[in-house]
Amino acid sequence: MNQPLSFFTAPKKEPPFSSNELLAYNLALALRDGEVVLTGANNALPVAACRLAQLLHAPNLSFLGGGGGSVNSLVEPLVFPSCDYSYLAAEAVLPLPELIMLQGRPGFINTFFAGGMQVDQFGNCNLSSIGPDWQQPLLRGPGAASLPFMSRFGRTIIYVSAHTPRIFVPKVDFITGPGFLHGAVDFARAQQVLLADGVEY
Amino acid sequence: MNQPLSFFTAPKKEPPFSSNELLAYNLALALRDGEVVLTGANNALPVAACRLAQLLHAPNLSFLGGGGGSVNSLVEPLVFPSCDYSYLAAEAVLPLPELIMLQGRPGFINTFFAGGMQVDQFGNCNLSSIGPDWQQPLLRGPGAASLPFMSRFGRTIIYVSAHTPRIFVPKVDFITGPGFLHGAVDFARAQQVLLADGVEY
Amino acid sequence: MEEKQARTNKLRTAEEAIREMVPNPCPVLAVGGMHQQNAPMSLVRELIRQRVRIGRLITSPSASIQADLLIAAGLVEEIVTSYVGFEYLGLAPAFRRAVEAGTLRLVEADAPLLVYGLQAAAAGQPFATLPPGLELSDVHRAAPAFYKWTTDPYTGVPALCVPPLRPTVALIHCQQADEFGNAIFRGSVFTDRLMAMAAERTIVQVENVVRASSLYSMATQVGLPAALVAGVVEQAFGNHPCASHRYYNHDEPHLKDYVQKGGTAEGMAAYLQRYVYEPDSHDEYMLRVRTDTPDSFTSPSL
Amino acid sequence: MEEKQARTNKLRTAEEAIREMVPNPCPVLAVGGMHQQNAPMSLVRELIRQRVRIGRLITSPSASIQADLLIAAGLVEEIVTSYVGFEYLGLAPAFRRAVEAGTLRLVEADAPLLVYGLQAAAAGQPFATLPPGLELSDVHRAAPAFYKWTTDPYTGVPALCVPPLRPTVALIHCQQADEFGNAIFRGSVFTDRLMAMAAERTIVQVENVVRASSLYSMATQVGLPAALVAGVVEQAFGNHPCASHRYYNHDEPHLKDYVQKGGTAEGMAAYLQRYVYEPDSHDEYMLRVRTDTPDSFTSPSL
Repeated sequence: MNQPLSFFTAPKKEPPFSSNELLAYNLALALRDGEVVLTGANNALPVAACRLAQLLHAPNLSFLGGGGGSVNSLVEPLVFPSCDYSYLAAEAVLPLPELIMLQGRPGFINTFFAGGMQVDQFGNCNLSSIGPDWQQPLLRGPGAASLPFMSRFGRTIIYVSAHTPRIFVPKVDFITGPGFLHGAVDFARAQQVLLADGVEY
Repeated sequence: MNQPLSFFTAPKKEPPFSSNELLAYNLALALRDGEVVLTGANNALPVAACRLAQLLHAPNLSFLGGGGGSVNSLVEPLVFPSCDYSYLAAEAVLPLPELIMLQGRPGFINTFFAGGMQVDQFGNCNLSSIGPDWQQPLLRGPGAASLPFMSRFGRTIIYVSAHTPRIFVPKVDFITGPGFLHGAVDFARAQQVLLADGVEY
Repeated sequence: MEEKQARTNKLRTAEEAIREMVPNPCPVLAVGGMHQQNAPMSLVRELIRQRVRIGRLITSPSASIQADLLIAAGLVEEIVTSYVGFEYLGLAPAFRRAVEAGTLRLVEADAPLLVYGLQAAAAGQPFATLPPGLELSDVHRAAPAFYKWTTDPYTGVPALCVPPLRPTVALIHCQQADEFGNAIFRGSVFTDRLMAMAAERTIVQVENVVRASSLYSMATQVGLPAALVAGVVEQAFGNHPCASHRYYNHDEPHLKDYVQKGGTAEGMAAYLQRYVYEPDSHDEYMLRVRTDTPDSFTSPSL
Repeated sequence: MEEKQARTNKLRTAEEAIREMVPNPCPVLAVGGMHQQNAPMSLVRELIRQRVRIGRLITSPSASIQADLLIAAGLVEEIVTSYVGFEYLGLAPAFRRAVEAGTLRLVEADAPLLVYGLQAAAAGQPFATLPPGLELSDVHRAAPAFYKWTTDPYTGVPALCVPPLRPTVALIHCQQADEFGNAIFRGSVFTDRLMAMAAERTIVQVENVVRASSLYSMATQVGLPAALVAGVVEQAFGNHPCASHRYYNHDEPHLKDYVQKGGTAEGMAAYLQRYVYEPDSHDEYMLRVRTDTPDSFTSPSL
């Protein structure tokens, strides 16, 4: 209080949370009670968000935790591999073929978390191939997994940690996960894109 | 030895086996090592035959024991309900949807046990409807269950305990389980019809 | 942001579950259980007491009294089934009588129509195909609105198809569940899990409720997550006269009696009266069972 | 009547199983495991040592090193996959290099193509359909020989289809099996059971062999019956550097190393030399692992 606050002179103080914690918190705020949430691969942050939402305001939220098939896992501590055995400390475990079957079930998956090597202005995601010709990719990505089901989910929350023009492109080279395609007119279903810093558009 | 044998005077002596045991033995003789056998409903005798065959000459025979999904059940004592819990004392248990899926798997089911309200000279079985018009049945049977898969099984062993002209008809009123249809020419796959008394044709 | 609240408790009595969760008439109802096993009979009897009319009844590949009793009560307009009967105990009296009299519309099905139809509904697939050979049976010819042909785009040859079967409500049984609807199967799953995945809404009848916290060490045995279950009805011995895997066997004398006396319309009316309409509780029902067929209802041998 | 004989013992070493049961070239090979979990790496390394050429490699919806290493060894002509990568550890070095160089034919797939394709093969179905909406992705446009259109016979609208995927051989891992091939999954099943049901022949790599008699009280947990399994290979820690659910975690430092050093052709060749071609036994392999990345390979937390 005695010392004036200044960028240069303020004592080096850690914020009481990490940026990942802040991101998880913001993702949690976007989740609603009663939803069924699919967290996909690379899902540590979405899983943290789902658990937080359950504890805060969404006790009836259910989340599917990766290809291992867990539902409402207690996984503790959080681990990076989405199919880790520790996820099976859960309320239920579905075999993967059924998990994929239920991704097509009308109205079942309310919210999905996605990302991509490229994300465009209409929320399309590319995890397949960078370059003008997918048959001769400049950069080959890992592949589609379940991303094409984005068209059937209630909404998709896209979160991207690295905010670079290489990722945020006007138009993806390959639509792995369909967003609004070439504009909202193309795609009547409501979707939501939430950036890592919490800005929604 | 002193007394002459006669139908009327012979001492009333039980044969050392029941007719069901004789039937099970004859069914067992028809089974081969390494086969996968589907026993269906009403399967106590086929199950006894499979177990006997395993102990006699077919140690690699596998049998699927009814809708409960058991494989190579030890069920002891034999019970009449094909889906009884006691069947689950087994080597493996498949969920029913997968059991039905595997009935279509090329070459998987080698031998199936069938019967019917009507069985005709070409091995067609009717469990659906008796009468000239299936829409106005004189006698409505229980239904098809898995009988239409007969066309995909290696062979079907038809066993019928009651040998009456009502059951053995020239032509079934409704083909629930396809045998050779209207003659062997119609149906190239080898099938086998084994009567309750062991006569094969 | 919504207010903090407790997680929804889905426990209901049979009466509440049927009244709150099953529309009347119910366009498409699926009822679980296979042969004499795992039929949710408390829910079935409650459907009859509340006189819920069923536009289409979908069964497992082999149903018995859970379908026959609904037909006996005159509640079923159409049935999609591959088998209604009592296996070694005889034919299904009400089903047989209604089909022969033309008062029940029967969609003749085989097991794969039911399984692949339910799978297609669960998966959002427009239709499913059948393996070649099944067309040699007459079954598909008897239900041409269900079995249809299209062209295999890989070979150009015709392929026989079945449509999605999407129940409005599925009534199934499993052995245990927690109060949120996580459901545990302690024996065969039959098509019961599949019905729940296909249906818009599922009510699960269980032998007993378990603590949610007990599930975390056995999650691979939890067959249905809460998100697929709308209501949980706890009713010990509620499957009677059918079995509950691991809990009790079917009541063979009672079922024999049903098959025999149900052979006449009067006998069936008397059965419905004594075992469905008159008992004002499950305890009263079980008392009548114990009185009428004593010692007939036992635990399994395993 | 055949002579009485003992039941066939299906236990093999990895070397025997690959030599006796996998044709070379192998027209269609499926390899199990998902992300870093449950990949049958001992069998994969043995395939490479025996230089088994693979016409088409089919993966689970998300493969990692079990596919990448086969590609690195130059054995794969075509791959049908929806994902080859290392999730939070980075891209798959050999897969990426081969596709970018045009030396590997990639059939771009999504997860339902793999799952419904394998299901159709297991069921003998001519093809399967996809839920409407998936056609909005570019994936099907990139693999028009696999994704084809037909007409929904119920509505008349076009439906997107996938063909059956029938592996000649499936290589999968599960935790336990008996000597006859009854196989027990002690964690997630992923698409491994499904691959075995779809394949003409399946080899199962396990952590340990159990007595057949121990299965009778836990048959609902036996995921594959002996009739679907041709060979059983017992190899403790055989999944390394991937995990075996309930037995051990993946080896993160080792995988990181693979992703990084495999980024060059020379680095990959050195990896293959050190971890596949040189070790003349699994023990020798594990000794190198323990030396190169000590303390990196641990048991799971649950």
